[in-house]
Amino acid sequence: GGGSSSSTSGGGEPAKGGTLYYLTNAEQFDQIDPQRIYTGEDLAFFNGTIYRTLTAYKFSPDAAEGTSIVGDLATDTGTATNGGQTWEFTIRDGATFQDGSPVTCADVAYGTSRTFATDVITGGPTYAISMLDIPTLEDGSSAYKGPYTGEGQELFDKAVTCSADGKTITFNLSRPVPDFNYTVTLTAFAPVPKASDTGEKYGDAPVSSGPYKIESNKNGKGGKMVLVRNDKWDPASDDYRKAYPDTWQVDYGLDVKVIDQRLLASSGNDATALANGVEPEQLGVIFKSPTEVNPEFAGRAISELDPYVRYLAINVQKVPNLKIRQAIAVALDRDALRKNAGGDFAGDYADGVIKPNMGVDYAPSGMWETLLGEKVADAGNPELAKKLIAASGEAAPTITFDYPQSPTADKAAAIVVDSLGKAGITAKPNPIEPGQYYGVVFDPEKAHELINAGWGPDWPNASTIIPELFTPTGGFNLSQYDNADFNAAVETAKIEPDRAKQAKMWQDLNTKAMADVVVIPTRFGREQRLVGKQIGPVYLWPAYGSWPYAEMYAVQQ
Amino acid sequence: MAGKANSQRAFLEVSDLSVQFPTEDGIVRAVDGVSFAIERGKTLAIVGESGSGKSVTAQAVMGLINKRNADVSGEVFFDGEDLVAMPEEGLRKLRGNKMAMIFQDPMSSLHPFYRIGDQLTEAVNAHEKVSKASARDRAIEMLHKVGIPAPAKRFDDYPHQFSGGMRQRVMIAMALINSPSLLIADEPTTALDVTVQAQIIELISQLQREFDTAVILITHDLGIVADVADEVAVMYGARVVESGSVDDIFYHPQMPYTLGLLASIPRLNQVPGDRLDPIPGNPPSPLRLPTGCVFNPRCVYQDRVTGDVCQTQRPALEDVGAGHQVRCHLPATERQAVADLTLNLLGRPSR
Amino acid sequence: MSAYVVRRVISMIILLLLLTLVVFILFSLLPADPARLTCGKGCTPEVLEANRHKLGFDLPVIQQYWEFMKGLFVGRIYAADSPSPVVCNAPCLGYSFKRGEEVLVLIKDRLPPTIWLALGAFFLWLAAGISLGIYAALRRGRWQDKTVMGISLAGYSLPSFFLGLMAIFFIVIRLQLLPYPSYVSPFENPIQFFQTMLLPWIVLAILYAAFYMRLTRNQMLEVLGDDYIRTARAKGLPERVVIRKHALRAGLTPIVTAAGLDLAGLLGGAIITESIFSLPGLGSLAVNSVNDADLPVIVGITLVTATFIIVANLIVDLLYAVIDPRVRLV
Amino acid sequence: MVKVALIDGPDSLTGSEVASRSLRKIVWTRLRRDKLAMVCLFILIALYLIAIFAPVICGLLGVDPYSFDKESISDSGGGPVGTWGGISTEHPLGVEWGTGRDIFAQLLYGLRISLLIATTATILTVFFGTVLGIISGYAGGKTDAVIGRTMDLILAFPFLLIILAMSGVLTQRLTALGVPDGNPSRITYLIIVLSIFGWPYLARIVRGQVLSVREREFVEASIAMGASRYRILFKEILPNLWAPILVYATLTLPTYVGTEAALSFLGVGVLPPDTSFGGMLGNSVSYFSVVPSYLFIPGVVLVVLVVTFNLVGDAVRDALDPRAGRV
Amino acid sequence: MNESQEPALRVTDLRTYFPVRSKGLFPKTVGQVKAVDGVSFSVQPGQTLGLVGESGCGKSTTGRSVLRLIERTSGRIEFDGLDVTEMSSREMVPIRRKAAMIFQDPYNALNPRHTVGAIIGAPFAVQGVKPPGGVRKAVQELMERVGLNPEHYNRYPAEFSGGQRQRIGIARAVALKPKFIVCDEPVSALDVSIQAQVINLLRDLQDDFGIAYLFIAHDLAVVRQIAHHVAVMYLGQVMELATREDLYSRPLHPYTHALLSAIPIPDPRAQRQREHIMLSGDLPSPAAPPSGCVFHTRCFQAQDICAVEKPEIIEFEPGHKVACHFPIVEFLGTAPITGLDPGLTKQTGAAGEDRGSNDLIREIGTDYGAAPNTPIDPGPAIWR
Ligand SMILES: Nc1ncnc2c1ncn2[C@@H]1O[C@H](COP(=O)(O)OP(=O)(O)OP(=O)(O)O)[C@@H](O)[C@H]1O
Ligand SMILES: Nc1ncnc2c1ncn2[C@@H]1O[C@H](COP(=O)(O)OP(=O)(O)OP(=O)(O)O)[C@@H](O)[C@H]1O
Ligand SMILES: [Mg+2]
Ligand SMILES: [Mg+2]
Repeated sequence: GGGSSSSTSGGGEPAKGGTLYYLTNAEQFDQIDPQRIYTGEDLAFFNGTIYRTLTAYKFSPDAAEGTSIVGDLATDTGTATNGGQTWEFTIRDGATFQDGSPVTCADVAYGTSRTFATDVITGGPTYAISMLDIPTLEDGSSAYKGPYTGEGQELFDKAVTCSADGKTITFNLSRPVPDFNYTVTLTAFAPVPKASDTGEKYGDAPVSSGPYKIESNKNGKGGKMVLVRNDKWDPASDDYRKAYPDTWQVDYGLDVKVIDQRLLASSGNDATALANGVEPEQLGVIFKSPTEVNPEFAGRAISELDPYVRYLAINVQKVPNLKIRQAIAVALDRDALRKNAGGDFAGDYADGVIKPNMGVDYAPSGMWETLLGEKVADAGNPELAKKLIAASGEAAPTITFDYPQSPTADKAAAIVVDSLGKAGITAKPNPIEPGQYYGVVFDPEKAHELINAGWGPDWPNASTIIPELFTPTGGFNLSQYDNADFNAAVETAKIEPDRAKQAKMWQDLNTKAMADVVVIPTRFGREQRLVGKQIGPVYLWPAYGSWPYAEMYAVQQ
Repeated sequence: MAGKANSQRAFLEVSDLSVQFPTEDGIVRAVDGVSFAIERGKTLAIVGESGSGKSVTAQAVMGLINKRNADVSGEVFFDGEDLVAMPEEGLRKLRGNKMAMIFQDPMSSLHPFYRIGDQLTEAVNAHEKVSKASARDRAIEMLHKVGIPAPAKRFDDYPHQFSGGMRQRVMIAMALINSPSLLIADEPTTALDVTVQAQIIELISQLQREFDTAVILITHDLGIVADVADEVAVMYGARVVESGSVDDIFYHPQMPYTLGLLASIPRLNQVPGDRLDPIPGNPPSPLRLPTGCVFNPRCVYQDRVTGDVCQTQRPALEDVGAGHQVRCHLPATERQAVADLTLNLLGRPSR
Repeated sequence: MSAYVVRRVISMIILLLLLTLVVFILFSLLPADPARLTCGKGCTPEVLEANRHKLGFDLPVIQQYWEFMKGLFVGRIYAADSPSPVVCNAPCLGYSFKRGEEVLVLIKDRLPPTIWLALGAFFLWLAAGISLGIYAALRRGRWQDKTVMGISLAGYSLPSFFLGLMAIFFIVIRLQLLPYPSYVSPFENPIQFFQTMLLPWIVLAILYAAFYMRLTRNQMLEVLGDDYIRTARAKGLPERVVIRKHALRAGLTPIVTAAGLDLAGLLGGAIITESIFSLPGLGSLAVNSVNDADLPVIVGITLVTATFIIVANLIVDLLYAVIDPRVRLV
Repeated sequence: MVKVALIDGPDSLTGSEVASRSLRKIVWTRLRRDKLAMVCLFILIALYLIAIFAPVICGLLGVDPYSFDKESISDSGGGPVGTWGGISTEHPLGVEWGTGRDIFAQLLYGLRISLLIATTATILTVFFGTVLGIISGYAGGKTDAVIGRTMDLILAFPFLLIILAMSGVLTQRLTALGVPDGNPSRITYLIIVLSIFGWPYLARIVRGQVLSVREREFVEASIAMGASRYRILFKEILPNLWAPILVYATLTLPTYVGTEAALSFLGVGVLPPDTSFGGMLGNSVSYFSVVPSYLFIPGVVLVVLVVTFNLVGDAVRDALDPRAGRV
Repeated sequence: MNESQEPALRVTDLRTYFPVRSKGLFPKTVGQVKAVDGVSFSVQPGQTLGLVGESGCGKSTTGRSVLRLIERTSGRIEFDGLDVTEMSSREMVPIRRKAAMIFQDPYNALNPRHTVGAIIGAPFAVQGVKPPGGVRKAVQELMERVGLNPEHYNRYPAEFSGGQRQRIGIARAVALKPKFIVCDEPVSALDVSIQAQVINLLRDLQDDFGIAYLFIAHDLAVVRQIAHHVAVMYLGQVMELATREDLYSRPLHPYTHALLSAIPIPDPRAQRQREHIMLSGDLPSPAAPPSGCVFHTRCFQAQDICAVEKPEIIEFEPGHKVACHFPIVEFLGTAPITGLDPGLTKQTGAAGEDRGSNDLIREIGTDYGAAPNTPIDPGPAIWR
């Protein structure tokens, strides 16, 4: 993968004890309910602290190792039978909830079943629904309606079964899913004790199975979440988590500038504070170059490729003409966009939606070399775009660019407008309040031709990218792309048990989508982070593009 | 009287008082060399048209002209002390104590937010350390004196609960509460009805007798002057143009302006329905007082003066009899003739 | 008097009802689908529909309004027909699914910083504004007057965000006199509280004091020309008493009006100041909710703020009667 | 002396040297005496001219606010190359972080937009405030009550919040109504909301004035002549309201410049690639500890604009103050 | 006076009440101010009716109601025999050519934002009248007529003195040669020296154009110089209505007596010797007028019945109406109220002799020439 680590560990030896501070601009976690968590950093944080999952990613800065899995709640990474259509996991001895009761197969099954209550448990990944062998109704929804109504419970109980001793859980899938053991790294498959389930409000007082438990949580600016040790957690049952600090404290709603200032100063408690981002104006202070940290911040800062690909989705329903889509892609000044985002610091030019740090699934798509007829410069080629428009048989289009409003995004929009304008394409910027953004662009009636977006895989398999982005059943198909051949190829790839073959298939599909200019990839994102002086290890965990929370410690004084 | 340097000073003696206001449009000469004098127990009336400087004169005497935005010069001897030269603190001690003032508009002269009683006792406390109770007693007694029925009850009322006449009585009570020896009443009845006016004028005279106060009564109503004044000063264009005893002014006026004034007032003892005899023209602006005699643009007698002295020379205040002074260029004989003519017209005996 | 208050309260309530209705209609126009926002990455139409139903957004606006009003008095249960209904107790200002919290609770949480900010600034600006205003009036036309008016001019010419950013740049970043502002409760750490509130207080106070200086000065000039002031001087009162007791009290009414309404407005959150100094008050809650299209919160804040203003109006009117005995509340 | 009684002819005028008292002349003569105001007026006119001719000026200087100068910004981080935000002969006030667009040109174009919005919104505010204020004050009764309650309602709204919240949808509605998409509808939106939330203040003032003016006897005189309501409202009363209206307008304009800047700062400004002062200041937030000129340049221009407007407004107010000069 | 002629104005039993409203969202009428309460009078063409009374007694309200500037509560108003009471404001427009108004405050009555030319020309514009030679010429002629310099056509009211402004108002009022003008205290705000100029002007205009005036004033001395008939008002009601001669020489109503005696005469000797009737107290509020005779609370003649029964206005003698239970008849032919300059009194002839002669001295005597010491029934009033 791209981001060779500029610094891998902080200075000093790990020590037990102390408090680690997590400073964030957010006023709350999106979700705390395990079945509803769906963002990388949150998955990493809660998986590292309170929710154990059947399997989990290894801790390593290395792209390959850091995206490989080990058993966590399960004794190993599971056993597939039936061509990958049936998966079996054995639950470890000694794993308990914070009340001391043992974690059983039933708890995992119950947790999984909650995903089906789509009217209560919203927002989380829906892999359980799409993969488990439960029939769908005519309207496309599952015949099982979750544990609250109990409708279709027998169907679920058939799909997910427990052994008599409660130690072994079996998932019966509707199709082969060769990497289902990766799927269960998601906390959506984490155990929930049925007795403690409060439905919608479970996130307010979730039951921990990890080394920490929530002592208090107060959302909003000035609010904080405090995690203290879960004394019922048995280290012997968990060789995955190190659980060094005594306490974790999340400080919500801090101004990004404040976070930077505090981390730069790193005084007092801030010495053991971390955050996940640095404002552009501080980059020059912390880094010599995108790959080199200034000496005074050595061991405290990282600049790594993150898991995300930034792209502009083209709504193919609104721009059906391929030549026009090509023209848009060709005209776009990706160089200016990248500069605006921070140049080298912002990442590398992207040629598809699969990123090099995905490992086997990545291969250059050749998008900017050959796919568009000729090599396209990073700064765009308005002349070629004009030619493409001429060849399209249509007039130069007028398109609208949807993006979540922010000062930087405004400038990016200006670049889009300007560079497309040079090719005769009229682009109109349409800034949308960030919080409302996806609400708008997912509505086919409200979304426009060009949509700003970014995507990271749920686990290191392009099965969490290509189908999501480019098929009608995908959850993130902003392009409204619906190509029968493509869909069929995706289905085949999904169930291909041979990982190498599957990778090749994903690579081809990636290239195909680029050739069809369904999206214009602009950047393989890179991100910079800074921590306090006495915290380690400092590396970006490739699994989620996050801190390796379960390994982190306060340096011994 | 005024101007006689070595004579005994009167109780209040104003000499050569001038007040100028620098304004955006130029310097306003509101009062220009005014002199007069008054003894205790006597009433001096100052009459004149609107804007002739009556109020400013009174305020200058009281030291109420803000010296920051006005030039005050001349002398005001009050009981032997020069008020013009006196520092503000000294003046403050005199104001409301040895000298008091009541104003034209009783509606707005009382503070609308404070109780009548508090406003009265405040006047007491400003000059004397007395207990609350005795200040209150004095205030109630004073209210009683000015004819407020049930004063103890009205003590706690607010000004808006009083009628205009009542408020003016309160003002008088407030002015007299520290038994001043000088009371300046600036058009105290202009805003009131005739029937109430009569009551107020009567009240002032009555109290004047009781306290042996010197009263300066400012008015433009010659009827009131005739009613109560001992001495009269006629002001026109920021100057005193004629002064003397009330009989001098009414029966032996010497200045054409005084004559014109007397002739132009409709009187109840005049032929009904007859034409009136107005003074032609309009009063001068204090911004641009005419050169020479301030009255010359309106004076119909100036052709009786030889030369253009009326237009060029400011006439001096001239003694024409015991305490009777006139500011006019007309030769003495002409003045007398003119006065006789007018008085005949008015049906009054000439001298 | 009490009849007056009752009548005023009734008309207040009517005004608030109207206001809520307008707010509902206005916000029903918003493009973002609130249901979509609570439905994460893998959202399906049926989930969307279910969410919409749960949140009550499938109802016609007027009915949503009705539900809302009912909730205020008897509380409200969202998704009553679902297995996990969300109960919002009376008075229910709504429930933010985005934040998983009752709007009332959210607002209550955010109120303290806003109140501290508003009160601190309020006292500062009143003290500075009124005293400087009087000072300028008494020295009308002279250099002191011109200086004060110059300051005032600068005060109301400077946009608050510019002033705030300048303050941060010079005082925090360059001179490092104060830490980078981040709110702590005064009960937790009074010193840090003052350190962080100082700049926002001053910035807000400068903005408002500018206006109060002018207002006070103009009022004083007006009142000082009034007849009863002349009366007070003629009584021989010391100038200090004339100014403080007679002139100031008489000129107070517009100042009280302005102060009451301004304070009420601020209690609704100082959006810009709060966001510049990252204070966790109502204003920043408002902005965040707008960004998140968190409708119930926006509606709640709008109502709370409007209530502050309307109540302040009433209080100001009642204060009039205290200040000015001529005012009869009928 | 019979002559006394007969003289009754034309009077000599007093104070005839006082300049003719038309409103315009009063204001103008008094303003001319105020040196500071004249300087400010001059600056203002200059600013308007600069705004109107911004493209020409930028053309002459060879800068424009839209073109990206990638050479002028660093490849790492996107910051401007050189000190003080990249001030150079090419870019007199430096370049924008991340794009290399010229700050000077942005400033001129921002001025254009600010002045356009503030001026138009002021005109609308004054129009609605005046008309509704006059109607409310003169008609009284139910009309007055309806307008009055509407004003109460509007004044009770946390308007910044509403403007923020409604910007997207209302801009779309405007587009649907035929206002051209993009900046025209955004600018229209700003103008409309500023006017909607602005008119009640003026209407209150006007109403109060009407209440007092209509009690003046010349109105009654006009009725006694048989004048129509139109004549009374617009020929008799309105001319007496110009003073407060003018004062309000001159003081509202700078407020709107500031408000528009604040709204842009909060993200409800004009669309990229255009920008206004507020937008520039908003952008500066991320960088100003490194490049303070991003904060100072638009900030200072904004302050100069607002201060000069306010000074002129003050001077107009003083010039129209009936008590002025009465010390 | 030609009684058979249709009066220029006839007012019958005019009442104008102002509702007293509470403030707030739902205002209620909580009372009434009976500003004018049953007033009747008429004015003959070319004649002047003086209307006097204290402040707030309803003079202006009467004047305004007559011109239909405020809505009356009841009563009948006729111009030139034409009943205008029920006319709509549109129907009133042509009528307004015949009736004009002059106001008290010479500044307020002129729009400060209009030039003199525009102000005086307004009646032409409003009524759509095109005078021969154009409006400007007509206006300048009017200006000349009222004694203004026609060159000042383009000046603003503020550039004129009070007297001149009043002339502007007069010029405006007479512009369309009305038959009838309501003059609401046209000289009260003027300095004495100017007051006389304006009164003379009004009289000259009356002589020239034959205009009838309703002349409102609070100063009985002024009214005496201009009015042919005088009505005395108190609390919205006419107390006494008579010819000038009758009213000043033989006042019947105690209130008229009090008013006359309260006016100080600018003649020190006469003034010193006058008897003064001092009314106690102030004018009661018209919102809560006293029962019975509204004057009884201040009347020195009052007896029990006065508090109970309201005296109707009756024609006590031909052309002399009074509303009083106890009119002061015994003073007829004497001058109980005013003392006169002793010097003058000596020359006075018998009462009533030679009235109308132009002999100034005798004329004065006719009014007040009697022994100053005639006893007066002592009432509750203060006597001097
Ligand atoms: N503070 C001031 N500044 C400027 N001019 C002033 C001031 N006070 C009074 N004047 C002017 O001085 C002149 C005299 O005013 P003053 O009040 O003494 O007149 P007055 O004789 O009392 O008139 P009135 O009968 O109307 O009360 C007037 O023209 C007035 O405008
Ligand atoms: N529009 C109105 N609403 C309510 N009351 C009114 C109104 N106009 C006049 N009044 C009341 O009616 C009574 C008579 O008023 P009016 O103005 O006719 O008196 P006036 O005799 O003209 O007095 P002045 O001499 O003061 O002009 C007064 O008590 C007054 O307060
Ligand atoms: Mg005066
Ligand atoms: Mg009147």
